[in-house]
Amino acid sequence: MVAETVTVSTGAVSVFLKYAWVIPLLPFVSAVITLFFGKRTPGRGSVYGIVFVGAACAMSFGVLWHFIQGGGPYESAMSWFQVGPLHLELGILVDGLTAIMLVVVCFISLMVHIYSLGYMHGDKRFTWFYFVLSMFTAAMLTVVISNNLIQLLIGWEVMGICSYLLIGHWWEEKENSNASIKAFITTRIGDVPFMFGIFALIAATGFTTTSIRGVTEAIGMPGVSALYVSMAAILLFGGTVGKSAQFPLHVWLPDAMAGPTPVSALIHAATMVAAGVYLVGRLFEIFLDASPWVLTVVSVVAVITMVGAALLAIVQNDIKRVLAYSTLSQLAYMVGGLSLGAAGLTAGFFHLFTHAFFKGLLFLCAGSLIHAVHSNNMSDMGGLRKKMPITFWTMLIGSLALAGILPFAGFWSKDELLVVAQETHHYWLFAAFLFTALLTAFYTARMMLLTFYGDYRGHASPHESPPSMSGPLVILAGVTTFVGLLGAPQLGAVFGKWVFYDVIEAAKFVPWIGLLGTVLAVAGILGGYALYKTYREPDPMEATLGPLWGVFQERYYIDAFYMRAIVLPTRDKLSAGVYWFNQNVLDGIVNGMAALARGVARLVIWFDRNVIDGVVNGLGDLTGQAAGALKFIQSGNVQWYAAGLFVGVVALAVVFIKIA
Amino acid sequence: MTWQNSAITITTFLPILGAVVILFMPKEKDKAVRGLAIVFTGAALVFAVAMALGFEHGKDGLQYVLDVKWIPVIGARYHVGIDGISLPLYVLTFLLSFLCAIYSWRYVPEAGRTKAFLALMLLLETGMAGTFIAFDLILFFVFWELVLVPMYFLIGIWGSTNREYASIKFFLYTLFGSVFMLLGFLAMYFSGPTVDGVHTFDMQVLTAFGAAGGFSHTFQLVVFGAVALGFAVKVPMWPFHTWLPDAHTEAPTIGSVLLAGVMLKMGTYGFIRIALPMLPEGARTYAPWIGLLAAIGIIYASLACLAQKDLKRLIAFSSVGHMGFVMLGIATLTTIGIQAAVFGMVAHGIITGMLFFCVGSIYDRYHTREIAEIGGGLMAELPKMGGIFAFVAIASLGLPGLAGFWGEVMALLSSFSPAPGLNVALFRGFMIAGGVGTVLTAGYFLWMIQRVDMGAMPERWQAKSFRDIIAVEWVSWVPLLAFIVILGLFPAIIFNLTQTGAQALSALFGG
Amino acid sequence: MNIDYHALLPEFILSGTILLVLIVDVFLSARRKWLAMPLALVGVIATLVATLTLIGSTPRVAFGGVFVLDNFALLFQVFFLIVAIVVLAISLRYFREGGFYQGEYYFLLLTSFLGCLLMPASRDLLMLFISLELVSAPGFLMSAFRKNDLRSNEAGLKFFLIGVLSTAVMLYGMSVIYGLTGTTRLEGIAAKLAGISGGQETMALAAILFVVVGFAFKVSAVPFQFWAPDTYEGSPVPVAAFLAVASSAAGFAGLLQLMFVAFIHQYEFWVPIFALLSVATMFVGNLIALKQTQVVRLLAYSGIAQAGYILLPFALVTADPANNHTAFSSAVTYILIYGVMTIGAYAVAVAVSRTSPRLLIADFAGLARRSAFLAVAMTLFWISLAGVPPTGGFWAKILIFRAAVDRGGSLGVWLAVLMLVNSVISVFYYFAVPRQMIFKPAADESPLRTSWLVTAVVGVAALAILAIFILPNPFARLADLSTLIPG
Amino acid sequence: MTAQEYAFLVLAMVGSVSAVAVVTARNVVHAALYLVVTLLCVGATYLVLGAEFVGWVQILIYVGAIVILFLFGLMLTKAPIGRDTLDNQQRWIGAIVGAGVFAGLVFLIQQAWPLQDASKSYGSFSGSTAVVGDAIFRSYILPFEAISFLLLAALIGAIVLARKDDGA
Amino acid sequence: MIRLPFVLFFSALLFSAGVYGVLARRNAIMVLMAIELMLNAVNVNLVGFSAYLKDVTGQVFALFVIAVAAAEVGIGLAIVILLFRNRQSINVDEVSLLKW
Repeated sequence: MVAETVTVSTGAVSVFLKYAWVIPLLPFVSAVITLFFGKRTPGRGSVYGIVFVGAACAMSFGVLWHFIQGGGPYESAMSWFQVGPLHLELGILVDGLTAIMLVVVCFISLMVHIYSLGYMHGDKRFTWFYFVLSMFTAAMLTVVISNNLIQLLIGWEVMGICSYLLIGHWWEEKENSNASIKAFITTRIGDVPFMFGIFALIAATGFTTTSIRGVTEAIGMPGVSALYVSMAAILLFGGTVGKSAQFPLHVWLPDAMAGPTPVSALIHAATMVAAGVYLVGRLFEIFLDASPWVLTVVSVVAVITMVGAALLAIVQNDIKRVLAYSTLSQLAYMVGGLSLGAAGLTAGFFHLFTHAFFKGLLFLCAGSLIHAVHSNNMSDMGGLRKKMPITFWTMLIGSLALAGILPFAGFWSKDELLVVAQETHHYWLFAAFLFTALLTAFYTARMMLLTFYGDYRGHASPHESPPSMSGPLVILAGVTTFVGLLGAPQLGAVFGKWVFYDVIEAAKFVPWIGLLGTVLAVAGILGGYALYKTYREPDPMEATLGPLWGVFQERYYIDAFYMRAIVLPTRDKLSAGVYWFNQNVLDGIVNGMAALARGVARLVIWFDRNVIDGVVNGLGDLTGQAAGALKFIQSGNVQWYAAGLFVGVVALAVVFIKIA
Repeated sequence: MTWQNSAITITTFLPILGAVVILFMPKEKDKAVRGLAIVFTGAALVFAVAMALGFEHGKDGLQYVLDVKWIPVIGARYHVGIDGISLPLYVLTFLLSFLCAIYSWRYVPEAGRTKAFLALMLLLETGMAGTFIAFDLILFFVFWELVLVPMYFLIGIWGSTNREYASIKFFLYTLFGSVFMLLGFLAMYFSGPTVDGVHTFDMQVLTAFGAAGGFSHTFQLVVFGAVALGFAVKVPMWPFHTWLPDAHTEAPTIGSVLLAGVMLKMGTYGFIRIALPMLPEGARTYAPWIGLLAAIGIIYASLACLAQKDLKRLIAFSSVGHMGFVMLGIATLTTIGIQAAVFGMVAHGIITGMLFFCVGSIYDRYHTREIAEIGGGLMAELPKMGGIFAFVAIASLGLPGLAGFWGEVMALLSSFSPAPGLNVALFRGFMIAGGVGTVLTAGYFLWMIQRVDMGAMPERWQAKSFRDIIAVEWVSWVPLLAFIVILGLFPAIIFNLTQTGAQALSALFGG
Repeated sequence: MNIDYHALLPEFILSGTILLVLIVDVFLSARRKWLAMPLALVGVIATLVATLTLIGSTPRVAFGGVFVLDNFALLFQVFFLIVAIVVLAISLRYFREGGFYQGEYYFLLLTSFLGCLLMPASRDLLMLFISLELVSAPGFLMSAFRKNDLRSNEAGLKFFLIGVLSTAVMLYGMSVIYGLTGTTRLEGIAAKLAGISGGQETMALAAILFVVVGFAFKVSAVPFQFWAPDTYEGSPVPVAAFLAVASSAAGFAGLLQLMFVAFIHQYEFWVPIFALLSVATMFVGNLIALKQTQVVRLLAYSGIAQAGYILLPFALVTADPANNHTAFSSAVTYILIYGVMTIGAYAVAVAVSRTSPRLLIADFAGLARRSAFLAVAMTLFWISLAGVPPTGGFWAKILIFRAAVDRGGSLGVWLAVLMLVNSVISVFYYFAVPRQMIFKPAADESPLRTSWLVTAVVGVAALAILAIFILPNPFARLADLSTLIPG
Repeated sequence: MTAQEYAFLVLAMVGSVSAVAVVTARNVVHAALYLVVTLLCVGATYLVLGAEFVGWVQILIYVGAIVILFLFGLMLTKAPIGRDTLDNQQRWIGAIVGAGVFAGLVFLIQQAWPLQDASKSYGSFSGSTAVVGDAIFRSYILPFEAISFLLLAALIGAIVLARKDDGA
Repeated sequence: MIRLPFVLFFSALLFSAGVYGVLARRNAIMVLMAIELMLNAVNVNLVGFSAYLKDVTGQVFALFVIAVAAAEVGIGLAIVILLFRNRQSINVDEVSLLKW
């Protein structure tokens, strides 16, 4: 492989950027080492992950620093191999967006690596867990940093398989392995159109390059029809729908909670699910070049998901599922943000950024709770405020962030989204944002009240988690508290300077929107408080919602529908049918042929016995001589041979002499 | 006789020599016999690798050529050579055979008679290798047929319960196909050019002639049909695949490995080496149909896999699907497609070969292949075995970064826009079918892993306390596992080889 | 007049041997009768040597063209003598243990071979007729040689009656030919028939047909094949081998000369006939063979089918000598190769017949365990008969196939295709026996002991089959040289 | 029409009639005797045609030897009497085929050598013993040798087969 | 002066009679006789032609045919007698142990 290098950069290139390609490599190396030597090292290999990811984290901060100083983007690649005309590269493309993602991924991943020390302590497959964790981090970083689509696709799929492995980490239980398969297949369904989208882009370049820059340029060409671009965009969006669990492929995420909680925090809250959003941002050009209806479709999907999921979050008893549905709707928030067009990019990513931290935090808190009470169900919790103070306070911060209360992270990002929506006149999206904000605040309050207030309803004896776990909680809580300020207009919204689409949008603060958002959030919280200040069986929502309760419990029957209408028929009926066809029709034909050959043989013999001799037998009977008849029921009669001989001659003679 | 012109001959026929030597060994010297098999296959592999190292990349045309009179009466020659397209398959043949020999050090089927078993295996090796380096149609055909007989016996003698039916079916079906193939060859021979007065079977001559449009249109249609049928049965393309599941299910592990690993490639190789270049117009006319069959095959096979209760049969069907991707790539008649096809062949050879090894070893422990009877928990009790099995299965479902990915994705990419003159919409349809196929493939493999690897091992087995992977298995598997990763990360290894050849070929179709 | 004795030396030596065997036999005690075989063997080998001395000195003409020794004749003579050696080899044990009239048997066998020697060199109707009779008559007797076995008697009777009958028909034809042309020399006939026309032509055509009958019987072509299966099954196995190989080859030798020399100008008339004969023969042979349960009978039908293949080149004749040359040599090659593989198969049958005289296919079950060598060799022969590589049979088929396609025209192609179809059909039954031998367990696993003579024969034949596959060229070349038509 | 021709025709008539009788007679011995007549007539026609040597050989060999052989054989096999035992049930087919063959031949002959065409007739030609012998020894010595072997083989073989042996 | 066609007609009749005999007779010996008739027909032809062509070859041929005929009869009878000894009948339509 000749390492010819393409470099595009504006302004000074810091050493961190030059060596940014090391960032994804580090966790990969740690993964390899963990796999082969992990078991034999003290601490069963966790150390490698922490160290290497830590290093990667440091580097990514270095990268971010470059942009904080207002540095420009940087791209470099080396050719990997060539197929026909198509050059494939291994390369990196680093700009503000990338930098942000790098930081998020590395940081959260590091937190989770550390947190898992405690959470996964004594697990049967501890080392394996760390291996996959590192592998996932490497894959995710590849996706983030890659400068071309194929490399991105590879990372994309590897993430998928890692998620599969982690969800099914405790595969002794059938539900877990089921969940893992569900997750993989569902996302894969999204990946297929995504792959085709990539093909479309590559094809647009005449099968010459796969680099993102190359394809965006090619798409920009006048020759390419709007429809083509739109189709490509929609196909690509399929990937997002799958990975970011948007309607209608959202079904896997709640089940994915079967995995260990740190995994849920990292993969199913902070990073992988955000990759779908990141993808849209990365290829935003395509979406903007496409006809408007594409973004409309996107926004519709977003709206459905955000409201639908938020509603489901209200009725969950399993704390992780509450968070899972919340994640769905928050992701939809981001997607919705992007669907607002150029202006929405910054806002959307800001929400991605903040959400990664507070949702990661919330999940880790939930984990710590579960760790303590050995149950996911909030009905087994309650009154933990005293027993687990650290968890309580950190989770409170996370929750306020989620609910969008000043000054915590969530407030700023939500507010920015609302502003953009309002300014770009996407009023119904604006409405959806607001409604979701209300719901969010409500279920967050519900969650907090059910877990920390009232009195303890569980059986285990809960206690505060070990420092390895509480440590990350505190750190994240801290971050959550202040990170929002990066986007605070009053402070110049620096975030917008790092992540923007061609022009830096000055984030504005519109007081009445800010106020409206806060009011709704508070309203939600109060509503929650009103209903849940004292624990009640059954859940008061059940009465409030009436029939809807059942519908929500059944997730709008969507999962059931998929299972009954698609999965089972394909897996059991259709496959059986095909196999039947194979065995009885196709194979039947083959065996039939053989049978036919044998049959013909039998026929010839039958002919010999019954026509040649049989004629005679018949005549023998005619002559009415029983004896004679018997005599003739014999083949091998030499005189028949003789007769045959003459008939043969005469026949030949007549026929051919006539011809001649 | 220099290394340049004798290398192929030596390498290819070394195994036969081994077979002879083994036949003269006394029965009792069982271990010695197995040793010899390893030695000979190993030596052959070394030679093959040496050739691969000496191979000049990017240089079009054949290398290591030897072209001498063989049967002047009919103008057949002993013309052997190797180019970028045959080299990977050639080496693959020797690699797999070598690993099989090693595997046999420990595992020889119940039927016993190690001598005969290994001798036949060596004979098979030569036959398979020969097909990839023959550049004379008759020579090609001879090697092609040479493969039939030993495989017939391998299945028929060392197979499992239903072996007889399977072996006969395999033999007759393939023979049936090759009759048409031979017809096609002879047709080309007779209407092809004459070299100093005599018609010729020389593949290069015929290729040049065919490329220059030497054969009439109708002729091409008819002959391509005949030849393609012959190859299609071998591949096997839907709906000519029904011999495969039976053959695989009944064959001994070694048999399955070589069958899936190399023999199926003979068919696809035939398409690339003979059908397409010699009969371009025929190819262009039939391409959509081939594509269609391939697409059907992909979906059909993966659905059939979902219905399988027998582990080995499941993998056999999965082969049909994977070869469907290969054929799809070929059907696009583009450089990318053809390169994808070759890559797919090699990858499938390694991965599916490995899968059959796994199943063989699992069977060796459980003495059943019924998924339901195995009942899961493999990974719990035999973590290494289970892990490797899962890994290979995942590789087989085309996970990026592993060997299985490139063949599949490139084939689909190429079918996004096939060679000029082919119906784009149609091929995109095939592409979509392929995409659906990948999902289903993932489906049945993960389901298989769930049912075999995961969960808890049933009581009745735990009593048995199986041993996890043993040394012999490690030795014979590690190379394959390594290649699964290496090819995944450095696909250039194959793609660089096939580049020139594929470009030359697709040039015929303006691709 | 001076006679070319060198040319006739082989015949003389063989005749001498024949008489010697006869006389010596009288003086041998019953236990020593078998010594007649080595004696005969020596004689045959001597004859072979004598024949080989003639190589390169051809062609030699004797008796004003009645007897011509050219490469064609020489090739067949050598072939027949080798076959003779083989048949003798496989006969010894069989006849010694079977309680036969050994002396007389060897005497008859050699006499028959004498006829075989004369056949390819006969270039005169009369001579052909005598050679044919000399081949057949002892055959009639030998096939009835298992005197106390009704089947054998029957075999003799059927063979005899049909034989004589067809001879009569042939003779009638010959007489008419003579009447029309006034000569019995083949070239002379050809010359005369070239210019024949009108009613006489019609007569000539009929006559040709009659003559063909005589030989069609000998090579057991449909519809004159009736006798073959019964006779083969009924007669002693070595005799069956002789009939299947030598006697039918002799028939072909005669037929080749008649058709390609004497009646060549009438090809437009007889080509379609042969096409029909060939196709019918293939199909009948192959299809009926599918149902056989007795090996020799199976071999008989396979022999019929093979005859069909050999008849195919006759149907390829055109006005173009080059083409006829190809056809001719393809036929010759096929005959030779067919001889090798068939004789091998019969040798194995002889070996097996010691333990199971009925020679049902079932009797071959588990042979692989009883004698791996025999099983492998037999498999090889069957594969070869089926025309599957890696065996000589493959080339035999390919050459004929090539000739057919070379001829071009719909006829050639159609014949080629039909031949292929038949080859495929034949695979079904050709693999019946290997299947038994290899996959089925034997009734008794007791190892099968064979006489070293048989073993040697089998081994040589097997090697030959493989050798031919690898280097078919010499064979084809031989056939090429020994043609009656200028290439 | 010449005397010769009349003689020939008469002989032919007789010969033909008895020939038919041979294949239709109910009694085996009668059939054999009819055969004698036929053969004699044939021999006689040879003489009329001027083939003396062949004629005499015919009369001697056939009538002298072959027929005796036949009768001998009949005795040995206790020749049965009566149509049912002599003829089989596909007689009628035989009749059809025989008639067909005859018709066909006559037609062909008539085509080839039309009876009306007077040129199709002979001068006298003598196949005297000398001439024939000379012909044989000029060019047919080899078949002559061959036939001697044939006869020898027939003799020996016949003895072997026909003789009653004690289970040898 | 004998016209050739007469000779040929005569032989044709003998021949056909023989054919009928071969097909219609059950008794092996009778069949043999019929065959003899056919052979004689051949000889008549040969002699007739030889006279017509004024060429002796035909007669020589005829002689050989006679000799062969003699041999055939000998062989035939031997087989018949053998058969008769093993099964007390020589009816050719009863010899049929050998079937497909």
